This record gives sequence, structure tokens and C-alpha cells, in this order.
Amino acid sequence: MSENLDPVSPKPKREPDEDSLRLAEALVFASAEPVTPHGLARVLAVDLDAGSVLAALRARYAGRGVELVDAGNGVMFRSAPDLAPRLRKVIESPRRLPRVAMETLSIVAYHQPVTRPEIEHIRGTALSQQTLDSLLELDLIAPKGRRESPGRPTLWGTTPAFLAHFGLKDIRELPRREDLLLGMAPPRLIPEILPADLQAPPDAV
Amino acid sequence: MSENLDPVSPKPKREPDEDSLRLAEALVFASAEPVTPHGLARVLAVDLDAGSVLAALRARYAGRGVELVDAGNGVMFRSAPDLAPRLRKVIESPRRLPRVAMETLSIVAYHQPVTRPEIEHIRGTALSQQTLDSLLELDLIAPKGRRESPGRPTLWGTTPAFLAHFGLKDIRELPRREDLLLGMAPPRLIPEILPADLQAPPDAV
Amino acid sequence: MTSMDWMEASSDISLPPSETLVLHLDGFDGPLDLLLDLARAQKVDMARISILSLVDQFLAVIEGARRIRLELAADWLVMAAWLTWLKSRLLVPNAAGDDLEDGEMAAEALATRLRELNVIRTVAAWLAARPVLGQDVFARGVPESHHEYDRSRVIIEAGPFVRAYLEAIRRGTKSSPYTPRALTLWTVQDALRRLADMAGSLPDWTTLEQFLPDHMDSPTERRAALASTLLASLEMARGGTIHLRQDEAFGPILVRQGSAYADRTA
Repeated sequence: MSENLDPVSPKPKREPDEDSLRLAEALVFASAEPVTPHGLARVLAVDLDAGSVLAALRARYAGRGVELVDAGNGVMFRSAPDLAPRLRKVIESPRRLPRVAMETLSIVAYHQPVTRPEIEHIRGTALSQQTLDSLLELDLIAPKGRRESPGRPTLWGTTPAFLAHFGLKDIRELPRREDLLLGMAPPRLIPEILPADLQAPPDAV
Repeated sequence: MSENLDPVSPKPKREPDEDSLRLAEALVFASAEPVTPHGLARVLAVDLDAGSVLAALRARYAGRGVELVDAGNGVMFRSAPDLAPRLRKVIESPRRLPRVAMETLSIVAYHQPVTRPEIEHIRGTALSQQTLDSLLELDLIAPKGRRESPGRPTLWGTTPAFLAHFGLKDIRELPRREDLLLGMAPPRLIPEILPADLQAPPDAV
Repeated sequence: MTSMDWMEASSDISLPPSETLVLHLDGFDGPLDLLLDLARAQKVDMARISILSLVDQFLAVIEGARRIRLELAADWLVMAAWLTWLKSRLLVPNAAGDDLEDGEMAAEALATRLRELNVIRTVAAWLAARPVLGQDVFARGVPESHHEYDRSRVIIEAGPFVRAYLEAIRRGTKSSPYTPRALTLWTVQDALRRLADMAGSLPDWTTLEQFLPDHMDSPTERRAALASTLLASLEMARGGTIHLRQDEAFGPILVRQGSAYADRTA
């Protein structure tokens, strides 16, 4: 780099040799930061120009699987962009459903076919459109016609994809409600609260 | 890799071409961990042998500033060792391991799985928490279960990072005890002093 | 035991004059470490370590150290004491054959431990001489990741699924807005209305209890109704619609149609 030199009497620089290329290659490879010509000059012999060495290195790597690219005011190695799609490794990291979605899904599974107001009724709180949408998008629930009552609300039920998630052959393979609700005081209130059709056991599906 | 193929009718493999070399180069360059032939085979065309591609790549980088070396059961790029003095000037490197840590590491490597009291017995002095911590922090040793004896002490062993750290392909590349003990009387087993497992050869790993 | 000066202590150092060695005692990682260095300094095959001369050297070092610093670490003194015992057994074995064997076995055990430590130290040196990653050879400074995380799938486990259902049901039945507990307590307003309705048909003094509503099942409901009815009766008595009478403390409260009622209906 010219900075190192007395600007009044710039000595003529040598052509980059193999040794300087090796050193530059190793430095750029191992550095966590882009290597600037100035940084390279610190390890090069004084009669070598860092800029020329980097240019020669860039030429050597042209068209290879790894290329020397500019980054900030330095250079770094980067795998060739055209190879990226072939190097890509997709790692599956499945999410867990949020609690609201899980509860909604379980209510649909046990009470299907069920309307949205009925789901809200059972959970005792409003059901957000977002939750319903996410379950729809994941193909875990699907509309199953409409109830022939005022307003003709949509009925919801689970999908084959839902069964596949659990590795179930049939919705009847879910634990029985009666077994689940064991120990819970048989809710005396339920008859008044739940419409009669919600009382159907899950195997009525 | 041959694992991918029907063992009965192994198709003849193509010679590594420029495209496969580029791909292998990019993959190994990008990876923070050693790349196994199996890992490379995943991205290569089926009619190419990962081992041959890596061999060709190794030849291409021979003598360069960056070299392809074995580490564990894979390969990785590393700066050439002869450049170390010049690179150290600009690349920050962690402090060398103190002798205590090196000896402790050697004991773990030779006697693994080994408990802390056994390490202390061999060195004839207590093992400081600091030494254990530094080896753990560098991921050179790791717990390998517990010994089913009173107190159930933790067993220690070396990690894949240990192999990469010292450029070893396999723990068996460590000098054989027999070679080290050359000229010495074969150590008589003294059960009262050394637990029998301390006598296990290193290749019992 | 410092780790800083291991460089000096590690390799085959020739035995320094004892004064220097005293000062260097801290450079050794315990008595075994010093013993090994003394053994190596014998410059003989490790297989033929002379335990006796080793013992003498060790004791000399410890003696020298004690002359300068009295507070020598316990493990050094324990080793010194043990070596003194060992020396006595090796030099003047007792008539009993046991003692001789004891001494020889102990010496062999010590030699074995020293050989083992020597092996380890050689391995450590061998390892340290290799190009070490991060010190002599360097890996890629900025690894790239071509990993792509696919989070489109969801995971549903039977356990959480079933628990979610139970929680929904429990919470739903607990705080559902559709389950208001019917308020069956008899209010003062209720009592006023009932008293006003019934006061006209009162033939004569009637106990207050007669004005309580029917079907008061629980004692709580009954007490609440009684209190409300009492309050209502006091209010009506103040307006003169009814008269109240109580013959004795805690006795039954009697009600009769008042003059105001009669006036109004007249």
C-alpha cells in the first residue's frame, strides 16, 4: 500500500509472487472481517503492493466455487452465488401450535361438526379470526356444511391432515371424552350450557 | 458415497468434473464444521464419488495458502501451517493451553472414559475447576455418562472438536502407548493403585 | 501450582542447584510432578528408575525448601513422609518377609505411576507440537450457512392436545358468561311488593314469617328473605300501612293491617 511509503519517493513494486498470493489467500480465508489492502500490507513484504496481490488472488479464484468479493472497503471469500441453491439444506423445524389454536382444534375434534359460536361458548371466550385462519391454513380444520338454524352458521370439522399429524387412522382413536373428563365433577351445568348436539360423543362423528 | 447405491449393482462413477469440484469447494469453504464424504454426496450427482472429488480438491489445493485437511471423519480447509507466524501477527488467536490443561486433556484422550479422581490420581495432584472449565469451554472434552460406582462420578471423554483442534483424523492417531513406553518394562498392573480401567489402551474408545 | 511457567518446567531440564529448585517448587504440579522431573534428570531409561536415589533427591529438595519456607503444602510433606518410610523399608527390611514385599511393591507402584505420568506428559508434548487449530492453522473466519429452516409444519402431540381440551372445558365451565348463578335471594323490593299485596287480606295479627315467599330451600335464602321482609315491614310500618308488634324480646314479630292502608283502600 502506498500509505506505507514516503509519497515523495515511491519505490517501484514487485509483481505479486506465489508466496504473497498464498499469504493473502490464508489471511482472507481466516479473517473474521473483510481484509483491507491496508491490513494485507501489514504482513506483506514492503516491496509488494497489496492491491495488486488481491487483484491477482481475485483472478485466480474467478469462476471457482469460491470467489473473492468486495465487502466494505476490503475483500472476503464467498461461495459462488450460482451454487447456493444446490448447497441449500432445508432443515425442518416444526412449530408448536399456540395454546388458543390447540384448544380450538381440540374442541373442533371432540365436538365436530361445531359452529364458531359453539366453540366460543365452550372456551368461554371469543375466538379470533386469526386463530381460525391459521388452523385453516394448516389444513387441520375444514368447513363441513352449515347448520340449518338462524344465520346458517358454518360447521367445522377436522381434516384427514389432522389425523395424519397424530398418526391416527380414525377420529375415534382419540382418547374418549369420558376418559378425559374423569375426576372432573360431572358438570351439572352443561345441559343448560351446551346445546344438545354438543353432547354427542366424539365417536358420533 | 457408496452408501447411496445399491450394493449389488454399483454403477461406475464418473471422474470428478469441474462442476463437482466447484461444488465441493464451496461446500467445504462455507462449512464451519468438517464436511464428511457423506455430506458432500448429498449435494453431488449420484454418479460421482465424493471421495474422489475430495481427493481431486485436495490435490488442487496442495501447496496453497489454504489446504484441505482431514478432521474427524470429514475434511476442512485450513490455512497452511507454515504461514502461522505471519498470520498470527494480524489474526487474534486464543492463548495456548497451559501444561496442566494439555496433560489433563492427554489423560482424558488416553483413558477415556475417565473420572476426575482418576485424572487426579494419574497427575498426582488435584484438578482445578479452572482447568476443567477451560477444556469444557473449548469443547475439547465432554461428559460421557456416569460410572456405575458409589457416587456415580461423571465420566469424561474427548469431543470431535478435540480431533479438529489437533488436526487428528481419529483418536487412534495418537501415539500408541507401546511406542511411548518403548524401552520400558511393560507396566505391571497394580490394582490397588490404579483402577483397572486406567490401564485400557487408547483404542478402547 | 501456576500454569504460567510450565514451559520451563516441562521439557528435560537438567536438575538445577537445589537453591534454585527450592524457588521453583511452585512450578511443579504436585510432588509426583517433581518426582518425575527428578527421575527424568537421572538420564536413565525410565524403566530403570532408581527409586532410592529419587527418594534421596526428593527429600533433599523438600528439606531445602523447608529451610527457607516453613509453610510447605501438606501434600509435599505427606509425600516426603511416605518416601521416608519407603526408603527405610528398602534399606533395612525387617526380618518379617511382609515388610520387604511391602517396600518393593510400593516402589514398583510409584515407578508405574511415574511411567504413566511420563507417558501422559509425552502425549501432551506430542499434541502441543501439532499444528493447533486457531493457533497455528486457521479455519474459515466467516463460515457461511446454507441452512434454511422450514417452519411451515406444525407439531401436535397427543399430550398437549388433550390437555388443551381439558383446559378449555374447565375454563369454559368455570367462567362462561352463559352460566350466571341465578340470584335467588329475596330482596327488600320483593318483600315490599309481597307485603303490600298481602297486607290487605290480613285478618288479624299475623307473624312476619307468613309473608316469606314459598320454596325457600336453603337456610341462607330463608334468612335473607326474613331480613328483607323485616326491613320492608319496618318501612311500611313507618308509613302507617301496617302495624308491628313484638310482645317479648326475640319473640315473634306480628303484623296487622294499618290505618293508612284502611284509609287508602277506603
